Amino acid sequence: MKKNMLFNLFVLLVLGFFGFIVIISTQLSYSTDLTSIISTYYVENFSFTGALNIVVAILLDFRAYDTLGEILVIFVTISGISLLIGRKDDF
Amino acid sequence: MINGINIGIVLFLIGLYGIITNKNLIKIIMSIGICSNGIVLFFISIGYVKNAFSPIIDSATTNVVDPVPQALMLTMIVINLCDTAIALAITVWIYKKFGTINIEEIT
Amino acid sequence: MIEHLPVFFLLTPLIAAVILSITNIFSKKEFIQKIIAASSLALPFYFLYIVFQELNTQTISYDVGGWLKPYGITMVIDELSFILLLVTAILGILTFIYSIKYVKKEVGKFYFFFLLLMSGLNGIFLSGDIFNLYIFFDLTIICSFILITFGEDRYSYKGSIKYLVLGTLASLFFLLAIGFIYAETGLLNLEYLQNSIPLISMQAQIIIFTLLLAAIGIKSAIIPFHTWLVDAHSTAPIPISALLSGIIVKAGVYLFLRINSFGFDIPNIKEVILFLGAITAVGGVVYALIQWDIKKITASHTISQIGIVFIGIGTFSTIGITGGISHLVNHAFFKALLFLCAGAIIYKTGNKDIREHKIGMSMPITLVLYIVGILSISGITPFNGFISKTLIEQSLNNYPFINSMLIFTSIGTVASFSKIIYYSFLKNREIKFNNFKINEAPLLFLIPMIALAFLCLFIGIMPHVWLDTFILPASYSLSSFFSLNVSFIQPASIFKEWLIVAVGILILFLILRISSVVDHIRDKISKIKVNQSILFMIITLIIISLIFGVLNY
Amino acid sequence: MTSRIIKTISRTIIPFIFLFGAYMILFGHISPGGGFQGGVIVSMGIILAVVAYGEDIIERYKSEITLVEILGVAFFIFAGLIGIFVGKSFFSSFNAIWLLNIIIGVKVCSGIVLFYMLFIRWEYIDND
Repeated sequence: MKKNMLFNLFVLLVLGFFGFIVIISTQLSYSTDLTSIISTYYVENFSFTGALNIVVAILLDFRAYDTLGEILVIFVTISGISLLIGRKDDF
Repeated sequence: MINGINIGIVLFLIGLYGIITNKNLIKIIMSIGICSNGIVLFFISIGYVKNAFSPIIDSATTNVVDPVPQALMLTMIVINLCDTAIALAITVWIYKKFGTINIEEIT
Repeated sequence: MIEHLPVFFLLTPLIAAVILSITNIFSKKEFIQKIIAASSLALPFYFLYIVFQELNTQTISYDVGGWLKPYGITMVIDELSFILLLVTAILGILTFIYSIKYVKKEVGKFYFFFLLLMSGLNGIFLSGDIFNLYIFFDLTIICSFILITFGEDRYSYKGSIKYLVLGTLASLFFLLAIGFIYAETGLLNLEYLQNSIPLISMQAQIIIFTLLLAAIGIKSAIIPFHTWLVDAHSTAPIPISALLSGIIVKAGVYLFLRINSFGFDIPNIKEVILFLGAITAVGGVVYALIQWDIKKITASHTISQIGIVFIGIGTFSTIGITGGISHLVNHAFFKALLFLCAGAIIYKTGNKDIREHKIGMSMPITLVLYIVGILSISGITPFNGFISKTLIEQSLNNYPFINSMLIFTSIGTVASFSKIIYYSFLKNREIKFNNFKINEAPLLFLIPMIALAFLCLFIGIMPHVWLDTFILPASYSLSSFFSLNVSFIQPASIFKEWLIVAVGILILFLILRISSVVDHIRDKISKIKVNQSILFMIITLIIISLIFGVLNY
Repeated sequence: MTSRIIKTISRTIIPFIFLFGAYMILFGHISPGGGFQGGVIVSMGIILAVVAYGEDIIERYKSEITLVEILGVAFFIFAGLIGIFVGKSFFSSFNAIWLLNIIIGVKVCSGIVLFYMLFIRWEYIDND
């Protein structure tokens, strides 16, 4: 039990140091205006897609190829689970 | 210093702590879920713009938060759901085959 | 229609998979499913032929949805993607032919996941957008999780769940890196990132590179991140083992080559990559030397060969990158050959332990093909492994330590494969030499094996044809142009190779003498758990970022 | 598992859940929402019905739901190919985000219902 506690404490220290390095060296904070090139373009040109919700416009028009991949992932997962559940226990 | 971005990173590390210290497979899968929630918070905070509106435009305003991370995260949430589902399905088989879900006793 | 070619690379296996899943509901005729799958795997060769003619003039780039380059998602086929697409197509059709005879149960479902795996791999190599890469990586690994569970025994579930935990973690690290990249540059397009990554601050570059290294390390099994590989690759069904070792591990290296061309301007980056590569090369061999399971030995060598690839790429010189890419391709061929031969042996003997095989001379064709694979992986002169090893050794002129590590890796490779040859084929007391019966593997197993052995020999005999058409354009697209004049066949190097073989066989006898120590080491190594390895990974990441000097600015 | 309270409440609440989900799918392009969110909400309604009334009410439609799920993928690929047929590029914009939203909504809804059905059937088999 004692050894386990020491291990957990060590893990905590290591992860804390890792987080410290990541946070200290990037120092991101909330932006005050839209700086990204691509999102500025999307905000200016979303009306070509016929949608008012820009997130949906990005999902289904500007980056619809990503959505295709996502749908494939759902497709694979459902087939995989139905395979795993229907599988006979034969070995 | 305390903003959504850093809280997201910390949440990711808390999930990582859970993955390392837990031995139960279900708990490890839950910790992966915590990790992914941390990343969602991280991404959404990256796109946050102070004093801006949600990216649904019905008037002439262009003062909106960054919509790209939100769209990416909608995709990522579904993918992570699928990962979790596969993990649970395989865990059931692990339990059937080995009689345990303790990751140290699976030999 | 020609300008839409990149889309059809993705869609051909995909549409076949959708048709397969519909036919799975209505009928169970395996014949139709095999024809659909085979035709969709053969069609990409035609597309590759057209792409090859187009690539002479320009890089093919396709804007999905008609949105221009930094805004929409771009599909890109340059020389590097082309070579990996070619390897994917070749290995896909060959392992498919093998799996016709091999896979007995749940055939329709197996082909369904196989085709979606091919589609995901094509998606990775086509993608020109970093978030899109994440999605197709995830599609690929989810297909592999399921395909691994088609394996022979219950340990395939164990391998699958290990791969699942670590692979998901790799995806999450990759996402974190994407988040930092987006926060710093506001871009997702790979080509535009090349110009804007060097502009951001040094500390952020180091953090991004370290997080990406974690993702790449897990995906391509660099040593502190490797713990999933042996379990997953050795318990999968044989065609999937060949694909996993041949291509899916290479997807991580592909990602490394892509982010390498971003031009990270980090001090000590070359030394860190070279050191990781050397550790990986030696560690994989040590791991292989203590095993008795034929698939585990073959899978451990994937780790060591990936280390050699990283040594080649880590020199960041044209000759090294050429050697790395060419070793990537050669490794895909000979490792697939070795796995398929191991599959034929297991199919005939029904056992994975090399001490129980007792084949003798009853499988002569398999023996010859296996020896071709072993000579290729050891880098003996007329086979393909020596081409890339020669290139990598020449790029290491300034690093004698890494070079000696490479020689040690070669010795260990020879030793561990001589062990397989000695135990499975030669050491055979029960059957007398003159009354053996020929009991060869089925023809559908032999066709892909012969094709792969032919490829190994062809690349080895005519290296300049292969290098000039496929490999060199790929490496020129990654680094500055630099003429390559290497004479491959030298008497001194041939002598060195055979010396290595002799030393390797000597070392093998030494190891067999101290087999109790070896058993002890194997017990120690098998006690390492997934969670401890993840902790070790994080410590490695911290050390790497400190070596890069993350706190110095 | 099924009790009278759950049955009564779910009978009242399920139509509203369906309505809300359908609103999210159909008006996703001009208001908060979208195909994924709406699909998940509709599937929650179906899962609530399964919880309240037992899985027999949905079990016999399993192959139909699987077919709907596969056809969702096929239609989405086809929607991408329309761009090629009309001479533009793959997934090129044709001002019909509502159509894609409906496809994705149906697909995600059937997918999540299938997740739930498959897992609950597993438990059912084990208990025998």
